[in-house]
Amino acid sequence: MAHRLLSGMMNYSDASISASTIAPFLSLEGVRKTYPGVVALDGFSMDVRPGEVIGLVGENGAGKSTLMKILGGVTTPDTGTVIVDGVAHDGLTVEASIGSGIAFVHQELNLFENLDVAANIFFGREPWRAGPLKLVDRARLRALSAPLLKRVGANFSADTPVSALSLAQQQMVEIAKALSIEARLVILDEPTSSLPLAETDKLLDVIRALKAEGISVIFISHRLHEVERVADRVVVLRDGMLAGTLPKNAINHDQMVKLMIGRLLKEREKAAESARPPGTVALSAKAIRTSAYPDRPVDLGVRHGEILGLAGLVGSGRTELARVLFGIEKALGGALQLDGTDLVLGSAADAVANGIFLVPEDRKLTGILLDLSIAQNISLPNLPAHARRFLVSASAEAVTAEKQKRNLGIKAPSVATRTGTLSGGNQQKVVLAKWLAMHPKVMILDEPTRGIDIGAKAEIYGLMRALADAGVAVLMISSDMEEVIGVSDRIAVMHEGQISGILDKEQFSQENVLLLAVGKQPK
Amino acid sequence: RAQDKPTLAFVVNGASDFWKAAEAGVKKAQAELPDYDLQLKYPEQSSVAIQQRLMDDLVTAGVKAIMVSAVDPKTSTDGLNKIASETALFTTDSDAPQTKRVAYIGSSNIDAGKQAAEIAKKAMPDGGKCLGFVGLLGADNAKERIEGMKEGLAGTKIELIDVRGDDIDQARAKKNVEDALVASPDVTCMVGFYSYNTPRIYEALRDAGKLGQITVVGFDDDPITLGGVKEGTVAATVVQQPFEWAYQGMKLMAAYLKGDKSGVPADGLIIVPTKIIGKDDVDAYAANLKTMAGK
Amino acid sequence: MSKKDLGLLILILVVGAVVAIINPRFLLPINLANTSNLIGLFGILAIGQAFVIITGGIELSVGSVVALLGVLFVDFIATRGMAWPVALPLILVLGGLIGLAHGWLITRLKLQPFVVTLCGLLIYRGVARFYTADGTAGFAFGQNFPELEFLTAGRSYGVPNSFIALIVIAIVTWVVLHRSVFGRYLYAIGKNEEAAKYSGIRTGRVVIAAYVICGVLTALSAIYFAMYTRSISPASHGQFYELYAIAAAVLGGFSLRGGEGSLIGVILGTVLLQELQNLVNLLGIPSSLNFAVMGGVILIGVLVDQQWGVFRERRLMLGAARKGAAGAAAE
Amino acid sequence: MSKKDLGLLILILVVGAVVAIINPRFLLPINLANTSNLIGLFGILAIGQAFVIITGGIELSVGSVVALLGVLFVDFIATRGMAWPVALPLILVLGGLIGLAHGWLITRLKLQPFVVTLCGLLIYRGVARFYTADGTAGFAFGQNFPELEFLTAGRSYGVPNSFIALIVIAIVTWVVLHRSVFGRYLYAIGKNEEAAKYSGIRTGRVVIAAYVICGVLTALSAIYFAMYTRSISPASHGQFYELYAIAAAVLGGFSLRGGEGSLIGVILGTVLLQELQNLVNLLGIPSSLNFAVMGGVILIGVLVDQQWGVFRERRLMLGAARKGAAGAAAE
Ligand SMILES: Nc1ncnc2c1ncn2[C@@H]1O[C@H](COP(=O)(O)OP(=O)(O)OP(=O)(O)O)[C@@H](O)[C@H]1O
Ligand SMILES: Nc1ncnc2c1ncn2[C@@H]1O[C@H](COP(=O)(O)OP(=O)(O)OP(=O)(O)O)[C@@H](O)[C@H]1O
Ligand SMILES: [Mg+2]
Ligand SMILES: [Mg+2]
Repeated sequence: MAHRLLSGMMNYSDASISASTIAPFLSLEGVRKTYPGVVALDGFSMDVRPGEVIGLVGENGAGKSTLMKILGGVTTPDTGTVIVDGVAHDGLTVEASIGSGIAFVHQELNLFENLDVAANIFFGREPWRAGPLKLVDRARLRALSAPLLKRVGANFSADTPVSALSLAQQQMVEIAKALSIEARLVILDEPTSSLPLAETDKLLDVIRALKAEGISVIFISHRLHEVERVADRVVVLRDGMLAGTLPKNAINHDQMVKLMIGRLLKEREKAAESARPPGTVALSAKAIRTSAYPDRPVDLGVRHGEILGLAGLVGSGRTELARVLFGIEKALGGALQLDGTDLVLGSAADAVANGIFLVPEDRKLTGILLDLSIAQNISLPNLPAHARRFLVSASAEAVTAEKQKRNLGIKAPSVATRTGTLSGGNQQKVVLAKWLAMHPKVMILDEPTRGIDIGAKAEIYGLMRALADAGVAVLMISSDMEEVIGVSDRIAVMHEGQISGILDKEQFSQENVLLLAVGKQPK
Repeated sequence: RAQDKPTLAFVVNGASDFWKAAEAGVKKAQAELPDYDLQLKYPEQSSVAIQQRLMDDLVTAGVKAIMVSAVDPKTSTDGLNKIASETALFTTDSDAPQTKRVAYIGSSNIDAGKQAAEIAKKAMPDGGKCLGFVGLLGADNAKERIEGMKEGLAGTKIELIDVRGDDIDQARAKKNVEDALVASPDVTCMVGFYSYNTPRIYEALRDAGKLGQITVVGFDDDPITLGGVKEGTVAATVVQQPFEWAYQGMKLMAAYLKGDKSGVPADGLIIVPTKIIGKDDVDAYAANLKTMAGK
Repeated sequence: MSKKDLGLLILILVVGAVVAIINPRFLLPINLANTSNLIGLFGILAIGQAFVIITGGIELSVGSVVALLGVLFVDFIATRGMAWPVALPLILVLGGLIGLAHGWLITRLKLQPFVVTLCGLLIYRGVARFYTADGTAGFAFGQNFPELEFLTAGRSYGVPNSFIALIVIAIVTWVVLHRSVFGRYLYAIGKNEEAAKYSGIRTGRVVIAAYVICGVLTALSAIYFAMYTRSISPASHGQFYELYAIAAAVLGGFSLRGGEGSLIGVILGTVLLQELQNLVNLLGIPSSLNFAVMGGVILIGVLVDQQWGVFRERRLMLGAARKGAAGAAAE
Repeated sequence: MSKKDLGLLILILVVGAVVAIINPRFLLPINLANTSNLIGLFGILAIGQAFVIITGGIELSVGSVVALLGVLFVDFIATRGMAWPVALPLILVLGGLIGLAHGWLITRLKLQPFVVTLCGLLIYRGVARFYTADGTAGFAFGQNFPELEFLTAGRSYGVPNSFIALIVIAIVTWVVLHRSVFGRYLYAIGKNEEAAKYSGIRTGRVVIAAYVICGVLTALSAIYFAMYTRSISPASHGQFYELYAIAAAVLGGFSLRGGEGSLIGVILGTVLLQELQNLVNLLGIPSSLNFAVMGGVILIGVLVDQQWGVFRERRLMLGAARKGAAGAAAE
């Protein structure tokens, strides 16, 4: 427990001293981690100094999450050392990591649906009353949770069951949890991937506040502008190796991209302009009511050949609408029409049969089957087409999958690789690939670039545009303002379960989207 | 309803065809005892706890007298005494002499085992090796029958070399016979100690084409067993008379409740002897069974 | 008390009222005492099972453990002359060790709970039968243990002491499950073991502790059962008791996926099951239908609970919709 | 054949060799035929169970269904004089309907498979016992059905026809499980039902189909069992057969979490279990140890398999690390 002693002696309150002169809180030396067929990290080294905000960027599968998992004690490196407060470890355990003051928001959420928010925030560190049974001090638990929730800008109370929260709200709970630890280093692995603008701003403020308290932060994001705004130093990973470090004054978008992918992107992550005038309405919702907002009917139509962006604040009901349009959930009322004819969806299978596809927001749970191979995931929705007389043809599956792997640039040893071993971004590409291999009429994408790197984002935007140009109606739900404005042909904005307005191209502005999102009229 | 007539219950030790004859006996007694409500109760499992509970509930429901075939009479003394203190308790099938039961009516399993030995001795004057099959090796009736048979065979050239249990799983009962034919080719006689064991022996032998080559000694009166006896492929079977237990038992209880204790002998034992049914008696026995069942 | 538990309680009372009307002897103190005695015995089993089910596990060996430990207990005090104040804790420790072994196999060697405890079901019964050579373990005539018998099969003010034991155990375990840090970990592990591990919880230890608690409670109830029947034929004693315990937990709102259920629920589930058995006997329903009645009621209970949940959700939504519509009209 | 299946096969052969050395009569054609007959009966049950387990479900009512349908079949043809070519398909349809009911309750009313089939276990046995008023259903002496008996209990060239039926069923179901679209859906649902639904699979129908298949196969094996024992006491017939079926599947590498397991595995699992039962009899081991032997072998089998998996994974990882290091050095 030597590092415990050292940490007691360290005085890291004077963050004013130039960062480079302070001994690092933590450093990694020559860390290497391999998985069968993959080298995730290849002799990587870096330091983290007290009170420093490090932006960690890199393409999907570059090894960012692996690196953080090593710091969190969830995995151990094959070789290399982790040095905390001058004490070298071959690998940390979860307990050692938490004991050293490392707080970790995992890329994939880790909450307990059957407990309430407060219990989740202090899970594993419950305040308890003295006694043999260690009874939880519930009053104190609630009292301690409330300010944390306020700090992350949550609009729900500490005794809400987590099962009632949307994905974004759950992410806020995760962040509050990290803040609750008397942490010296907070690791945020893509905390903003499903957070809309206002909440993202709050988070960036929180990061700045942490820094002011002398707490270090490692911030992983594929939204480079966020990194630009908050990082003191940017570390770029490429193929498990250090591609470069950018000091505060050298942090800019193009530099980061160049280090990440080895070249400059010609066009920034933006879709090309529409090549054709929008066609007739493909899928339309008439007075559809969903269980999230049973009293709020939604009217919306997506046209052939357009990308309709759907913006809104957390919990505005977009995901719920998408689930109804895809037949997963029954509408409480209203009607759907596809190309002018009435459409009744009893299940997702009906939607798929009608050419309506959904890329869901929670890929781990609903997007893909982690235990199946890439090829099996891609063929799953269209299996009869890959079969002869009821018997699945593995070669037909491989052909389809190879084609998609090439087109989307899925990074994997082969199409027979288990999707569970892919990085988050590559998993997302597999979800897309399975629908692209079929012929969509309407493509609904719920946060399609959640956790996707900048290069792949550009590719996905290109794909969406190509789909639209081929006459597909694309409905893109997104909480990323730049994306919504950069990609859409029209933007519909949801506010508390209703469409508060639809913007045409000439009305596009961040301000207008935000005004509609809070229920006001645009300028 | 049930309350206006005193109820007498006959509680068996588990669901088995064996008790169908007792049901007929209860029925016949009921016809002669219109002032009583007679019931025959099966516990849903052959276990002490469940039978005990069944009797507790019967007492609660106001039953005036119970005749029970206790699952495990030797060690259930206290439980049976508790019932005996609340109602008139009789035992049947296997006795619990240490309890405060009024009387026992039934046969002696030891004697039944000895009769089985008689059958074997008669069928195999030159001696031989016997293998037994039974449902529950640990049950009292099984142990007593085996013991009786061993006693009866003592000093002869016939030997009961092993008894295989099957936990009342009929598929296993049959497989045990099949396996025995393989494992012990020198066996010349097989004994089915429970009512279903003899038919399983019969069928396994038939499938193996060994009917008639191996002496079969049976217990009870399963139709297949009786058929085998008639055919000559089963040497003979030892039958108990549950019909009589139930019929006589019910009448005894009714009389006892009226205050007439003359039917209870001093030692409290009313033995209805077991009988050997051989080829010559089988037709008459089967006919009698039929009339008893009222078919 | 949750809505779910309340529903179950109402069901129990309604069934009781109907039975009492048909046969008023149902309410005789002696009948209530007999039934609550069995509620005590099965309730202790069911609470043990609940601890395991909460973690998403299952303990199928309960019935066989009741047989094995019952045989050992009776053998120790009746045949080997061990003093019962020695034998009793010894049996509890043995129960704990069985739980420890199961928990160890499940958490350290990563075997599935169903598999481990299924093997336990087979092995312990086999060992029990072998131990007595398929005979019966029981007390000799006149062998008495007054204090032990008072504690296990006796009554205080007409209430069976086994039932009192259940109440005490239920209160303690309620606090543990619903108010303590350990209980919270159990629920969390049941829902998402991976996440609990990431939070630095030694999930292995917590799960092992759950199996040990189950083992100890099962051992305790094995002693109660042994003193109730006073005779144990290891081939059949305790058979299917795991199903009773699981059924009680499920009726009480536990999910076999883990992370759900309340202690009050499991007790009420036990009460309902015993009430049903009592009813079959009291109303003169053929005992062959006993199982069918039990199965039917569990199914209906679970179904009603499930459909009631759906119905309430829908009504809530409709209510909201109407309110919303009214609000909109007023604007 | 997977590594797992191969390991099981080797285990079967080794146990067989040891038994044959101790008692050479083990290899007598008649013994092999007797044992393969039971392998046939239990194998059909286990395959049915496998279909359900693949989806992450479980079917606990198997034993009771074997009793109920067996009673009905014997009653139909022996007592009611129904022609067996009518009764046989009727029973299969009844089995299918039971499966349909279970599947419907599970998928449409969202009840847990464990709960639904546990209730089935209780209800069907109760109904069977009630149907015969706790008596035995059996054939009268000399009642014969030559064709039916040939098909169910007869032999062709010394091989029991039940075993041949198993082989045919195994081949068909192997293709269905491992090569067909339906089979892929089953695995996908077992791995992640939600994601399968989001891929446009009608998961409800697929799961129902799995339960129906299980029901029909169980019905078929109920007929085989009825013709084997020729007499059915509904209180005990088929008791615990669900455990045999589940144990066979688990031994054969099925995970009760769903989505894992191969058909060859479940057949080998059945073979091993029957070999063990045969061994107990042939080696003269006390019958009371039958269960204990079975439990012990399953536990050891699963343990070895598990530890072997861990070992192989570790070796693979080390291999990868070493290769990686060598590659790095070469650069
Ligand atoms: N458990 C595992 N088994 C096998 N391979 C793995 C495993 N976890 C990660 N990998 C591989 O290691 C590499 C690095 O993955 P990692 O998750 O660290 O990427 P990342 O930089 O976080 O990407 P993203 O931005 O997409 O989240 C990837 O190629 C991935 O496929
Ligand atoms: N399973 C659920 N149970 C209860 N409430 C839910 C559930 N899922 C969503 N909600 C609630 O429904 C509302 C709409 O959620 P939805 O996920 O559709 O919003 P969204 O606009 O997609 O927001 P997000 O950006 O969070 O995905 C939210 O208030 C959310 O809390
Ligand atoms: Mg990542
Ligand atoms: Mg959403």
